[in-house]
Amino acid sequence: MSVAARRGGQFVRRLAHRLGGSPETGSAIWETIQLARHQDRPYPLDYISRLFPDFEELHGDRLYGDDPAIVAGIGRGADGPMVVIGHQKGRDTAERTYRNFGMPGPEGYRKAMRVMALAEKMDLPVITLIDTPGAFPGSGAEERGQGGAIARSMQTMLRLRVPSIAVVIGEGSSGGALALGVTDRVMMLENSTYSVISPEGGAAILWRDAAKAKDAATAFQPTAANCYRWGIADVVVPEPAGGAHRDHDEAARLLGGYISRAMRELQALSPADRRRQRRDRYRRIGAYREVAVADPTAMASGVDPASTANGAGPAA
Amino acid sequence: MSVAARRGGQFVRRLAHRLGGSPETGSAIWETIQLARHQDRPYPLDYISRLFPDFEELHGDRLYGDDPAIVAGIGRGADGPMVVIGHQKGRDTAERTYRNFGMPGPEGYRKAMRVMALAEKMDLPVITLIDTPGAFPGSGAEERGQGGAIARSMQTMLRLRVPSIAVVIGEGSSGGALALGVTDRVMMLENSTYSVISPEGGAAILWRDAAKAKDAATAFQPTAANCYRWGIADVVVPEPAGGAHRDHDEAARLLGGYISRAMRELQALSPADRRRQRRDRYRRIGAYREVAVADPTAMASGVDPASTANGAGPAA
Amino acid sequence: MSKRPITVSVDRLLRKRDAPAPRKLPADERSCPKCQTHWTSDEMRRNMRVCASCGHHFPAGARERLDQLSGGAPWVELWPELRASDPLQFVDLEPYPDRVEKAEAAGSNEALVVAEIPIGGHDCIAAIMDFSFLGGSMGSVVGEKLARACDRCVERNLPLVVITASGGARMQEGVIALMQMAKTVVAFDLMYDAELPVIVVLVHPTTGGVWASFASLGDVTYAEPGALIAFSGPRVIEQTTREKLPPEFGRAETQLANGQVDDVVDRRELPARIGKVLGILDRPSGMDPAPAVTMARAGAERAANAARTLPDLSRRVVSKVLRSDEKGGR
Amino acid sequence: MSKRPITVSVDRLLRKRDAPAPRKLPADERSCPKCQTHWTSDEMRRNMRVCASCGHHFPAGARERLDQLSGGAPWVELWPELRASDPLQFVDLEPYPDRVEKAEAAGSNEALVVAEIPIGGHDCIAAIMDFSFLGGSMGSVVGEKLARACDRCVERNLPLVVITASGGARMQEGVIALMQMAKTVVAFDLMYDAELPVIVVLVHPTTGGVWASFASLGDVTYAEPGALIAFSGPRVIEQTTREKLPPEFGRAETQLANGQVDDVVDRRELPARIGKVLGILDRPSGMDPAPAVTMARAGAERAANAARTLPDLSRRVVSKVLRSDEKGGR
Ligand SMILES: [Zn+2]
Ligand SMILES: [Zn+2]
Repeated sequence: MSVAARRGGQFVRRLAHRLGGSPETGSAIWETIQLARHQDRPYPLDYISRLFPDFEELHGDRLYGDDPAIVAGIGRGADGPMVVIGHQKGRDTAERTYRNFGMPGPEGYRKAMRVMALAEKMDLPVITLIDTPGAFPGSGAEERGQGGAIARSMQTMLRLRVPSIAVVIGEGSSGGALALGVTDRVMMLENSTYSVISPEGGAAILWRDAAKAKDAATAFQPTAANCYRWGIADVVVPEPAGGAHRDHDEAARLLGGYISRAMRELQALSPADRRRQRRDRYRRIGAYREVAVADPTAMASGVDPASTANGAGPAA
Repeated sequence: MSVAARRGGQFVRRLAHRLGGSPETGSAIWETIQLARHQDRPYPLDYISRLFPDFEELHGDRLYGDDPAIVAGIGRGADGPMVVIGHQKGRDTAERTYRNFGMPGPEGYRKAMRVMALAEKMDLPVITLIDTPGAFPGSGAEERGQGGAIARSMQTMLRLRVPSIAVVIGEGSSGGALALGVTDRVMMLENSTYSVISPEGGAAILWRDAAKAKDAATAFQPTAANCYRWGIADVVVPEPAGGAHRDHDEAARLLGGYISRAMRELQALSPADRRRQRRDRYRRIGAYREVAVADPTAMASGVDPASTANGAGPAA
Repeated sequence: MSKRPITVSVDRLLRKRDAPAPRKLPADERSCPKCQTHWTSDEMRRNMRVCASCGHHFPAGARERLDQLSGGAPWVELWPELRASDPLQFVDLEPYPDRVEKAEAAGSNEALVVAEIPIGGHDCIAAIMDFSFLGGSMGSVVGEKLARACDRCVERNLPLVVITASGGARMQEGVIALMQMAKTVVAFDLMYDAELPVIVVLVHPTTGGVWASFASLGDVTYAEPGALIAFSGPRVIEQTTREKLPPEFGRAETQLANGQVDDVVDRRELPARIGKVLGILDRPSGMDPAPAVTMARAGAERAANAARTLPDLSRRVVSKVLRSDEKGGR
Repeated sequence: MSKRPITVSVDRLLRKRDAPAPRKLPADERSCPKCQTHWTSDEMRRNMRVCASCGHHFPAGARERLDQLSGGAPWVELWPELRASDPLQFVDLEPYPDRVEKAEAAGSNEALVVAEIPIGGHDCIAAIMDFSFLGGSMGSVVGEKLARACDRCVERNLPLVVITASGGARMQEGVIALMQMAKTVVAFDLMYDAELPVIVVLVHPTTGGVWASFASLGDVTYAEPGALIAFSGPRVIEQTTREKLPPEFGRAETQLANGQVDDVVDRRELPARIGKVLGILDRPSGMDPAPAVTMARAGAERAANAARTLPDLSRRVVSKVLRSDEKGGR
């Protein structure tokens, strides 16, 4: 049995364990969050340098500025030329400050859109690597349309003719993460997380106490296994034993394999089919009840029984 | 003979006079420039209020701000719903200041592009009304990409699937004017001007003396008749006797008729045909010589005789 | 998705109980926080919950807004049977189902009400958010209702009018709520293909994931005076960056200057303004639909089918939350 | 367009006269304006006209740049036969034809030189502006050459590399020069349809109508250190707004911070960087062209034909300016 196969086998067992039976414990979830945020964990530029021997980073949104919290560029690897975009956090204090801890402003998302337009022109697949505590909360970012930038980034991704893959490589929190996540395939690294908000943010709002982050994490259950179960992630990508931070080369190699395979599947589809499936993928996500609504008055007046009429009828 | 026909006849004679024989004199050109800039001359909102009983002005580029030097919106007139965009100068001092004398910044062009995207979605024709001394020369405008905004506005117009008509209603100076001028049809009002730069700007650069504006105007020959002769304008639109400022209603009525007619012609074409013709229209503009270049060495080595080789060959 | 044999909906029952709720709540009778003028609930209602003295805009419920928009003409609510479920079995300071129950008890069935309605003589679909329902937060029901609203627009060739009021994604539905952002963008994309207009009105407050998804993507975008419009709220920004924000931060008037909205429109003028825009963009009927439109129709149908074939996920949830309904004695 | 029976081109004659011009002009030998180091013209040439002490970038001619880009490999100039004409019979402080004549006498044939050239082992079309020819101003010849360059790229499936240096539109050609802005955008649009890369390098200075047209529309955009990149130059801005601009206004480094360029690249690294990008974007040959590509090919052909069928305008001009040539004794 090869090392790779053995590792693969271990991964399948790990994933099955996480998927099976009882939900993950709060401690297990909290541990995953620590791994997802580990400062030695590979960041986009770590994967890029390994998967794309030739890579040219591109800068600027052509509108206002360049946002170092997002890296974007063109690279050529095993699967040919691609556009790669990712949240870059920074490893030491100086770089973290420079990169604003991976929290983009509108310029970051607009740079991403600008480079997606290049992908569209040149018919290059788009890979996004997601790793952010969220979009930056700052007054300048708001003045320059943070909300619209995120919305339009999703819209741009949704309309791409080229194949696209998003990989959550660390923490994927809030709309700031999803802005780069509307793709044909969504992958999550084994120890990555995807959540509506960071545990600290959720704790501050729901528990009114940021220190309750662990409680929030337990409640959000943002692990890859759960996201896979919910249909948010299509694929869980194994990490080297102990986590991606232990072996960047191996982490990149594993991810590269998953990207190659998915890319081959996607390239077999027409642009129109990809777009259709992409739409359907997101259209489908949701959990709701349907309760029966009886409305004799409405029915009597010939209105769809699944509807209620306003003040005009005697029922109001 | 109806009044309109008589007026039409007068106009044809005026135009023929201007087109025929010797070039217009400097004084005649200078007079036209004064008319084009007359403070009582109708501005876009004057035409809009007359041609589009229902008009809703839209604001903002969704990126950074709203530029009052450009008005843009959706209107419904005799030819159905349309998108209208124009440079708005302002009539009194307060409005002139507010509208920055019709000199847009990048936000103005980006608002125009945003509204063109709406036209594209809703399949609405685009009308632009050009009247500007040029794009605003300011450091903020430069920081936010004035050049790119103008370039991309042209690119956006060039790619439109919907029909488009540009009308130079006053002074059309420099790239700031052309940014709204890349359309299926270009019309110029009888007393409007279209020029590479304002006479004052040209005088300052070429004569090194802004007071030489009249000399510059004489040299640039920016009148509608000349632009028509050069193929820059497809149509010259007559103005009421004495100029459009004498009778806004009549000026709007005349322009409306020309727009309706052109729109019917354009709507008979497919989007692909319109785009093709639009491209060809601009591809064709230019005046150059071709001199014969004999290069016996190059010919001997089998190179295209219309080419010259660099240092590699003995000819260098 | 299976329908449970419950014959009377929660909000119907509630309406009977507190009739004529939600038209008249005790909270309606109050003095203006800006100018202290006192208004009776009837005066408030007649002035569309705008202070007649100073123009302050009070919150308004979704159904009341529908009455305002239609000018009293009848409208028909669509899909009131869609209700929140609890996919994460989420508990913060209290369980999510309890929060939902309380919110439903206050008279709304969800944070978004969709209706077929005439505005200024133009038939359209309106999707109106209700901040009073869990802070107008966007969970699966909001996403699904908005998606169906767009499907319906495409099927019937109708424009969409959206009024937003939201604190953002509904955290109690976790990452599933986050994904509703993408789902609403998909929904608006069908409107794009179908060449149908989308008018968005941002009311106080429109923040978080709603502002960062469909609320930003209207063809024409208005805001009510004083509405806070932001991705991150002022408190979060002040805590993170230690900036001191001015009171006008993120307000409708500021966002107009920022180029983010087309105009700030007084609520009392909204029906007329929306009607005017619908009139301008109205298409001659009987026109051949463009190929994109045909595509969008197929897309809407397929999308609706796709949603119906989904999830053991929602099934699981259906049973779970209905149990809590039963517990509540309904 | 008719070719006149002139058998030797102006620049050929000039090259013979001052051989090996334009390689070695007396002006090349000079001291660095930034650090005062003195360089011989040979040192300058070997260091690509970059000061080896302080990195100051001196101006470089178009043909020298082609040699730099190709690393000395042969390149073939295209359409040197296109020359400026005088459609407006323009006279400012001196007649336009006299200005052109002087500029031609200094060794260039126009403000844009187009060549087929290998860069880093990748065949491409290069379009290089020459500021020394009437301030690199864009007239009809620049527009036409750039349009033909794009046509050629589409015909041969080649990428385009553009180096810009320009004061803007050539005023002496009036509104016809202005229209070259649109013409170059059309040209780049064919490259878009053909899915062919466009790399733009902005060198000092790139201003006015060039920055406001094709120079802003590269897929990848570099700038040389210290290059001024602006629509309006600092002097015009200071005069109009009475602002006092800092020395870094509009400089490459500032424009990188402004998000307007992808990187500031030292001239000595340009050939390698361009070669790298061309390598990344190189497509496997033998691929079926996408429908857009086929369309672009047809477009390029049609556009070229359209241009050839034009203008009594240019005919008029041809005779006019050739007369001035004859007057000059050539
Ligand atoms: Zn009040
Ligand atoms: Zn030096």
